[in-house]
Amino acid sequence: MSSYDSSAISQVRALRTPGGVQAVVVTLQGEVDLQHSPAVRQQLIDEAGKRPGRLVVDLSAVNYMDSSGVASLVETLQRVRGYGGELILVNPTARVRSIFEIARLDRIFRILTDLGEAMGE
Amino acid sequence: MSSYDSSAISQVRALRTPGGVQAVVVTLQGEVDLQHSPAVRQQLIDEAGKRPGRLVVDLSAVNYMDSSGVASLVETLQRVRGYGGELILVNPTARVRSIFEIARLDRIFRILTDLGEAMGE
Amino acid sequence: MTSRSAAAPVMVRILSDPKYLCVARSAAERFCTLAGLDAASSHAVGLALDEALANVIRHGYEGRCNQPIHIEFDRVEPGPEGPDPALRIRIRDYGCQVDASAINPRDLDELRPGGLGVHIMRSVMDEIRWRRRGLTGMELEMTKRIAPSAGSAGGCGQERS
Amino acid sequence: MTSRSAAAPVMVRILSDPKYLCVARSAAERFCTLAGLDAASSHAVGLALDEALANVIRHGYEGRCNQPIHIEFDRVEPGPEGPDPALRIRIRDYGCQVDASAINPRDLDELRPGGLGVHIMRSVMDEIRWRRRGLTGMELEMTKRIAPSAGSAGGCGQERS
Ligand SMILES: Nc1ncnc2c1ncn2[C@@H]1O[C@H](COP(=O)(O)OP(=O)(O)O)[C@@H](O)[C@H]1O
Ligand SMILES: Nc1ncnc2c1ncn2[C@@H]1O[C@H](COP(=O)(O)OP(=O)(O)O)[C@@H](O)[C@H]1O
Repeated sequence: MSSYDSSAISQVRALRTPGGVQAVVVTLQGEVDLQHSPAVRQQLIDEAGKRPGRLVVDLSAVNYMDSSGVASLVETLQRVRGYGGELILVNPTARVRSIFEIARLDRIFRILTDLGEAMGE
Repeated sequence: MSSYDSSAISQVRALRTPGGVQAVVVTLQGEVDLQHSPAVRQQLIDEAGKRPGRLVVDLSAVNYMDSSGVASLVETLQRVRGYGGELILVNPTARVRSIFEIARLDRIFRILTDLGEAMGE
Repeated sequence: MTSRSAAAPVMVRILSDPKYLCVARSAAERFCTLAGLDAASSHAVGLALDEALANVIRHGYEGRCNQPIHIEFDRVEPGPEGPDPALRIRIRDYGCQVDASAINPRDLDELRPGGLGVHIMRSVMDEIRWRRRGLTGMELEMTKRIAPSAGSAGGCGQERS
Repeated sequence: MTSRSAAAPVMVRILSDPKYLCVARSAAERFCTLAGLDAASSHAVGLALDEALANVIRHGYEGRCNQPIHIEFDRVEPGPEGPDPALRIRIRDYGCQVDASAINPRDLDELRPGGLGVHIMRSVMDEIRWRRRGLTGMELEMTKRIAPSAGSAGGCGQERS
């Protein structure tokens, strides 16, 4: 079997909001499709497992997402809600945002256009 | 047979340089490949037929060119030289420039990075 | 199901591995803009194709990653099938056969991961139909109307001497 | 000429009309980055493919625009064929047959339009070979080395439940 490039897809920073909430910012990048969503899902589930008060997913560098990527975020949302935390999605491109709209998830997820805003309070 | 979109690929402006030379600026755009180069060639040959002192081809909006596009420019160069005029190529992207380098035509063509410069003198 | 004998102008075959989805999407988007769809619609069709292929890989081939999937791209001109030109994609696999009527979008009100693919495909495309093919595998045909103004008459490639 | 029985992971078939060149280039570029080439090299391979296809259309098919051209994309792992991985493209047509030794780049010192395609293909690719196939048509195989660091082990697509 051949080996093919699999672009790195995330970066994680642990921060604290001005209000003292423990926050984790996961920055995704590239194409979150069936090829890459399993790794994205694992990363998000791992971060949610640490139960930060706020889990922020920066989507600004994601140029493509399909339903497998959305499913990873739905699963993460359920876990974060399960322990009383908050999940915030930040700055999806118009194209990525449109898939949330098609799936009618744009009102289920909290989607902000600015990372600063997501770190506020 | 099906019909498919064929993007418009040029715009023409007749100008005069500060030194009084009659100049024509042809702006190409999109992909100058075997599909589009026949129209580009015809346009350039038509403009050269009017024998402007300077024929300027603005390549800044050309995101792709293959050898058929280069051939159109070579043919134009020969015609313009034939009547004692001057052909100037302006601002090719790195990718378009590289094909001139591969074909060792980067020293045959006068290639400037700035339209203002091409209109100088 | 309509069918024509003429070969589709573009066909892409990939093996059923998720890593090749990006290549199929890329060809799809380019074909769509060529056929007269705008950039946003072309991207959406790429997404619908991606969802269809993901279903073939996950359900049709049950995750096996070295099985063939054929994707045909065509532009259908106005005629008995409709007054507008349309983009048509046909996806052929050689995996499990299912009853086409069993492939349905789920209720979106329930919040759960997964189950969104068919809904996305139906949202993006105007028509979408599965059918069994021969003894093995399915064929999915998806079409999307193209605004009639789009796409100019592009004759056969001119010969340059 | 080396050959392997395994199907190439990606195959694109286009009709021999210049309007479809852009779709083939787009798939090629995406396959190249997937296989581990950088963006500039992937673009260059797309150009080499475009030149090869243009030659098939103009010379092999003498400008006829509804004839099939098959393009296979593969990544060849290090082995007897070479110590580095390589990108391999095979182009098969069913047009005129020519003696492979007759296909050569021209002298670049002469300034004339045309005659640059083979030179570009040779500049971009590391190896390039034509051969007659069967009773009709040619096969062109082009390879380009991939820097050994590029491309990580990407296993088969994981199944998601
Ligand atoms: N190509 C296919 N072969 C067999 N079954 C399919 C195929 N595509 C879809 N299905 C069925 O349709 C259902 C809905 O698909 P989809 O909306 O994509 O959600 P998901 O795949 O996440 O369950 C699937 O669960 C599956 O049972
Ligand atoms: N696929 C092909 N079938 C037949 N002849 C070919 C093919 N490709 C190239 N040739 C021959 O090789 C020559 C050089 O090709 P090329 O460098 O692309 O220049 P051009 O096509 O502009 O003449 C062509 O003139 C043609 O005679």
